[in-house]
Amino acid sequence: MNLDTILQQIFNGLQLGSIYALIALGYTMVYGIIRLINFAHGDFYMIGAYASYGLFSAIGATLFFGLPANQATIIMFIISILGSMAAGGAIAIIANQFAYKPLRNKPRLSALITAMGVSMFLEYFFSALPVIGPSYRGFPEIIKKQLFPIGNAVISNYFLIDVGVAVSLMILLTLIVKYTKIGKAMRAVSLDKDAAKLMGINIESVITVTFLIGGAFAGVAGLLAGLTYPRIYPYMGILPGLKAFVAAVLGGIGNIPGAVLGSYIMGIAETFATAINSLIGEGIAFAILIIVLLVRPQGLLGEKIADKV
Amino acid sequence: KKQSNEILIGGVGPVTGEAATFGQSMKEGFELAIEEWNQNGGVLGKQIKFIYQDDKGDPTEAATVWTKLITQDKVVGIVGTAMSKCSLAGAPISQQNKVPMITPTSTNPKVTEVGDYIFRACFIDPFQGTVGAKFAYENLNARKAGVIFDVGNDYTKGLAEFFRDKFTELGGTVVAFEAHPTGTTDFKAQLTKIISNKPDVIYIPDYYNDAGLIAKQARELGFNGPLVGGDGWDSPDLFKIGGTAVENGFFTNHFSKDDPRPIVQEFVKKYQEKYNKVPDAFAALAYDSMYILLDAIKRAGSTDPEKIKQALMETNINVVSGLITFDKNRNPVKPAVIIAVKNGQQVYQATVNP
Amino acid sequence: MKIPIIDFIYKKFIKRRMTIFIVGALLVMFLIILLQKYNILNAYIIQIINVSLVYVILAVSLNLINGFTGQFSIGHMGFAAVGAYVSATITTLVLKITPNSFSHYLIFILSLIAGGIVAAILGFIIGFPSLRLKGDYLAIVTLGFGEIIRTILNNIDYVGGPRGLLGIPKFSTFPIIFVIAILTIIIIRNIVYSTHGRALLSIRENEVASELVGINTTKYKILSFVIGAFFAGIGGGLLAHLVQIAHPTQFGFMYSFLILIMVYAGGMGSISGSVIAAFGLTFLSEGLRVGLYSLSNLLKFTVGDQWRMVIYSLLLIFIMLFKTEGLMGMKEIKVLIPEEEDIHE
Amino acid sequence: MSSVLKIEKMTHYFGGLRAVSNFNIDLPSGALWGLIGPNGAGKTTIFNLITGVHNPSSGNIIFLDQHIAGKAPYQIVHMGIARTFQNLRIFNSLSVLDNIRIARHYTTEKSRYLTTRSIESQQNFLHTTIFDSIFRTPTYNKVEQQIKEEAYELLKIFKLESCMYSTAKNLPYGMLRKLEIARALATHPSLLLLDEPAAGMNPAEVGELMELIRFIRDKFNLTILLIEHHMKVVMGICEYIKVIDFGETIAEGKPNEVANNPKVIEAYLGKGD
Amino acid sequence: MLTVNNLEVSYGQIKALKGISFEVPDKKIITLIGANGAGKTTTLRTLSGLNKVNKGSIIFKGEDITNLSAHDLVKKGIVHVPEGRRIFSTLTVMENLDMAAWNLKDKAEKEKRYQNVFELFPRLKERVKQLGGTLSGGEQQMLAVARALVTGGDLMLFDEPSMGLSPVLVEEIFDIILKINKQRTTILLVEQNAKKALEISDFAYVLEVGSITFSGPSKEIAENPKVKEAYLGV
Ligand SMILES: Nc1ncnc2c1ncn2[C@@H]1O[C@H](COP(=O)(O)OP(=O)(O)OP(=O)(O)O)[C@@H](O)[C@H]1O
Ligand SMILES: Nc1ncnc2c1ncn2[C@@H]1O[C@H](COP(=O)(O)OP(=O)(O)OP(=O)(O)O)[C@@H](O)[C@H]1O
Ligand SMILES: [Mg+2]
Ligand SMILES: [Mg+2]
Repeated sequence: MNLDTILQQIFNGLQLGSIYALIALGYTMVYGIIRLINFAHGDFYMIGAYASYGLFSAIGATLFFGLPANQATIIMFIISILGSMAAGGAIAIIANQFAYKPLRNKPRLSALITAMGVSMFLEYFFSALPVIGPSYRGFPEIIKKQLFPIGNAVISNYFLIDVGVAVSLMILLTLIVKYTKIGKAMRAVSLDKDAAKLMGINIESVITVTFLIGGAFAGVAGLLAGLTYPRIYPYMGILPGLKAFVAAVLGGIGNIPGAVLGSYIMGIAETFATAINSLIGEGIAFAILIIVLLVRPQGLLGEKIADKV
Repeated sequence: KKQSNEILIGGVGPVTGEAATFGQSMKEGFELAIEEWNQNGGVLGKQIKFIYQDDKGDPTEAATVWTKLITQDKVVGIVGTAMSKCSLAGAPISQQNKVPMITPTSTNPKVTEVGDYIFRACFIDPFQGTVGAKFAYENLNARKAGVIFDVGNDYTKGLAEFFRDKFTELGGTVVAFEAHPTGTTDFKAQLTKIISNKPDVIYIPDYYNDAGLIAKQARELGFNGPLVGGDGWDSPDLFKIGGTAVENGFFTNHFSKDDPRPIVQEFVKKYQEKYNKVPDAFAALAYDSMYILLDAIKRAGSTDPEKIKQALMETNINVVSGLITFDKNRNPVKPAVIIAVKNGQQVYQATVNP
Repeated sequence: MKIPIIDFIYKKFIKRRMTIFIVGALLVMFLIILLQKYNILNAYIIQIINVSLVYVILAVSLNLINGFTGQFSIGHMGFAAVGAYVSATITTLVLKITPNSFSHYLIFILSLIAGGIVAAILGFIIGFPSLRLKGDYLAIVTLGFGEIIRTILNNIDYVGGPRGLLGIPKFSTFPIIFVIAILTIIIIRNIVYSTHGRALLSIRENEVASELVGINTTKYKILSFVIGAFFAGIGGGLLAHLVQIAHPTQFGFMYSFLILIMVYAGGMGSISGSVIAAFGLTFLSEGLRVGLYSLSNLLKFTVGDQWRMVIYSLLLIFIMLFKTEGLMGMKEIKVLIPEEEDIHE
Repeated sequence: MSSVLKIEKMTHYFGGLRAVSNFNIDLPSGALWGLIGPNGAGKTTIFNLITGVHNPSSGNIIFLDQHIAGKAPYQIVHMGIARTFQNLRIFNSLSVLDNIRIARHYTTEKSRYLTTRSIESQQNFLHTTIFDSIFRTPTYNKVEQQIKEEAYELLKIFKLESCMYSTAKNLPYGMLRKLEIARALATHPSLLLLDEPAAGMNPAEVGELMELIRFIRDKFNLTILLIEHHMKVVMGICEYIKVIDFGETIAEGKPNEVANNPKVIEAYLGKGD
Repeated sequence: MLTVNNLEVSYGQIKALKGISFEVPDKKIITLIGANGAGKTTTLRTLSGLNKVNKGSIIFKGEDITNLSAHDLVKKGIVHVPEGRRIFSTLTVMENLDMAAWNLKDKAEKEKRYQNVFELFPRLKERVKQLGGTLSGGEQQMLAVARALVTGGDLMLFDEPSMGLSPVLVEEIFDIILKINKQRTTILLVEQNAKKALEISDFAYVLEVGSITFSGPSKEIAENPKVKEAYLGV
């Protein structure tokens, strides 16, 4: 590999990592607060993608007919972001309300199985639903794609959007969790639910907010993935969901910067492993993860939860 | 009892799971064919009843479904299924119970080798890969080719390997032979590597969904040369996903929608009327399979499996993908066409005889 | 009046729950064979039973790791893949035997065991991370391991790569699968209800305390992976010789998850729960197929097969909402619990 | 009297925090000593170091003439040290009987870490392998019977035999404390470490507990080291007391000496009664 | 202030409270003593809404509050210092207090309460930036009490505040409880250290396996021979 290729591969990895990061953040937040591996999280991402697809197909060009093209594009893009976030957040809240909340004080793994059920349901339901169906759909170019050469490597404006949105949402989330009241409450609830209740915190609303944020992030990831890899279908969430879960664990599950770091490492590891030997690239990527975890069993940024004797 | 005025045909396809879109197209092709036959009085004077079952793209499930159709529903013949691995799980059951089967799209040569009750309507891997290589070398004058394929899918891997072998044999070089895992959306790592080797052509024997994305990302990374693919490309969704990136693309296929033959025009028209979309390769091959099976039953004059099998061997029928006869391995003998992608349209380019 | 020897036999054998279990199982087996012979159960039902029994083996062996030892392995199908490929390589590629003589069946059984042993060796290797990693971190490693196995299989042309290993002879018949499933249940039950099994349970309950009452937790965690993997390997071998193809996608994480669902929906730490869930979920999935078809005939309107999995997943959610600890919880049906001996004081 | 446990210059750090510093003890056989000190003084940490949960940063731990620092916890148990925990660690969803039986387990396996004392107790047991379990061999049956009978004996001493088939988590707290001690004894220890056995007990129960501790020491021929905040217990049954603060020994001696030591009063006891 | 009628609570099959009734009068210290597993913690958890009531009722300031959720009860003025401190270990001391002030909208009031708490516990003031989990046992107990004071309420429930504390700290904690009571807060105290609890309280109830067996002014209870034998260990 020469330098240009390496540079290109780094860009490729960062772009992929950004999508993983947005999904992984939701995984990690939900896990942090209720210790649930929400396997349906990848499907919230799928729903985000369909929601923005639907929005664009419905209002697309017509609404902003009067406006100049670039302004209309920006408005449409913002609407799509909001729409995908709303859809992802809404489905997350619904899943929480009906499938996870009743199991709150039950063994942790029952909720895990329900999450798998929810995941299957969303996929199969969308695939069976006549208006959506199992077919692949091409995703519209909401924003016109532009390419910028950097040396012999190229990046697109989509690269900038993906990385930009992921990084800014991550910073926003970190600020929320660190400094706002609801953020501190999230941490408190994740540490000790009963104690949080005794402070007068309505823990169910805090959990709902967590699902909302997590779902919204997955939703916007769906939109970005749709733009970047313009093909959507009901099962599109399975693999990125799984990879994001792996990334979240790699970074130290429950840890927000960890999820982001884990995602970028996943993205780059995957890209380079594939570039080195595409036949067994995925295997190499997983092997790297296993080795990393063996060296740092609590994940990269995870705190060691010493079982204090 | 109820079978007295009905003939039961079983169909299998992936209706759920990652391959569900293929199962959906196949279903539409099957049902259109049955509708036409039933409107013309069915077969052997009876109406045709069709049971279409889901195999999820999973061999275990396929084996169960095959057993169900044969022992529970007692179908007289089976059309299906999409994936070779699933057809291979079903074929032994068909063979053992002597229920003829025709797979529309399973390209693995081994499928029909299971026994004399197993037929197929599509090309086998070696044929398309070889034709693609010849076309790239001779018609496109390519000397350096890059290949990208799905490591977890036998169809695309098969085509890729036969392409590589033929292309090298003709005197070209395959500068990069890159795989991608099933289900990914980001192919830039592989494409970056391929393009850095400056190929004249990239062979992408993937299904339209991946092919569209790969084309897009290849163009993005600065590749402007021709792209070549197989019949997996044949779908209107290729353009929806790939957009302008698939321009200057060519693929081997069973038929061309430009083909003036009435059956082709009729099929495309009826399909569009009924489903409000352009048929893809899966739909066309499913439609053909059903025609071949029903035609054999008609010629056999009975539902006796032995006779249907015999009739199938003697098939000589004009269907969407051409005039079909079977060779001794029960593979169809039919020409391939090369389709070019121009201005968002599929354009007939050439015919290659086997 | 009591005759000592008869009393002894009565107490040690006839009154035993295990005797009841084995006799019961044999009766069920012969009944099914009989019903099959007279075509009351058609090949379809037998096929579903066979598949369920394979899942029984996989779920019970995963339960040993997850339910009884309290580890969190989510890549169980990786072990099954190894078993499937090893045994099928022996029967199909190396020896090219067909099910037409007793000795071939014997070789088949040996090939299954070989597959189990290779899987167990991998279980031994995977057991090591479990010493350092807990819970979800361990889960990732087992998942990754399963995917690595799949990647490797995709790249070995000798066993077919992505085409799969084809033309496997159909050695897995109902009686063979049934007997192996019953043996698996008995062996795992005998391990769990023994002093060694209690060592496994104590790791689940409290690893630190377990170590501090003298249990070599390292050894027992690895042992649990080794035994679990062995039986998964056997299950995989049976599956390959039932479906007559071994394909890398058959052992992907989705299938590992299905086994996981069976373990938890049945109840973790309950062998009978795993058995019930393996049968229940398999029959549910096929039952819905038949049900939807009848419904379509009734309504004169096709309810496509795609709705089957929608209903299936909804039912799964409802099971977990209403039976939150799985169908059996930690309970066991009585015939599987050894009776407690009296204490001579 | 010979020494059972001898610790020399043991120091332990958690990151930068020195939890134990230069700790020494020489515990004679058959003794019943106390270890007291303010919260966070490092008492539990000392137990963790002795039992191999943590490895001391420096220093020697000698148990019955063998160096044990660096050995795994289970190996140390096999050598003959047992303990209880400050926060109960019961095998909650198992029966009371199983809790005890698990602690008996190692005696049925071949262990390389035996000392003279534990060899003796192990000789009473047959070895059993996993294959014995699978095939339910006569050895298996004998071993199970043996384990069960011994467990029953022990439960009787603690008056727990009536609930031996109940699930442990359904037992009241006081009984769980006793169960934990019984479980520790099931490992045939020669040294028993008790970490706040009276925590959460009311004075009446505490009195009972004191009796019990004395009784088991004599019955099982034990050496006992005990951590406790209940002054009544410490003053009532300990023959000798070590007081630590910030990981360092600040005083030691007979109960009344310690109780009147001004340093101890200031750091720990307070001026009250 | 608080009246409990015939309260029944169970965990699955196990009945932890079998119909207990008692009263907590305004501005007094009431203590609840009993053996391990008698149901003391369960009583407090039920009063603060962490456990569900099967039967019976709880009346607080004349209002039926049975089965209200915990966060609503906090608003009504019931605060609970739970067994085992339960501080937020990776939040700082200040953040722990901020959580306790969750429902306080009034900035000035919040400031006032923080000041009051720091006066009572100067050691906490020195440690506002320290993580809760790194505090010593005694400091954690102080933080737990401080949190309850910031949350503020008319009735404070204490569950074994002296558990696991060294004798000096035990003295300190009881002093603080008395101080809080003087600041016009009613207190319901659960203690294993029955002697101390009876010393500082006005009225006492004895709980045995889910039922109340004795009750009376603390002085009398302390003299009761049965109580003496069972709980004071004389
Ligand atoms: N695993 C650990 N990691 C980091 N620090 C620890 C760990 N275990 C204990 N500590 C710290 O070491 C010091 C001593 O703790 P230890 O538990 O030994 O106290 P203790 O004397 O038993 O107190 P108490 O009477 O409250 O139980 C404390 O500051 C504690 O926070
Ligand atoms: N979460 C729970 N699940 C099941 N049973 C419980 C639970 N919590 C308490 N119990 C049972 O309820 C009864 C009362 O327990 P509770 O904790 O109220 O006692 P307590 O008087 O506070 O005892 P202690 O002095 O030990 O704190 C006990 O028998 C206990 O085992
Ligand atoms: Mg301690
Ligand atoms: Mg309590």
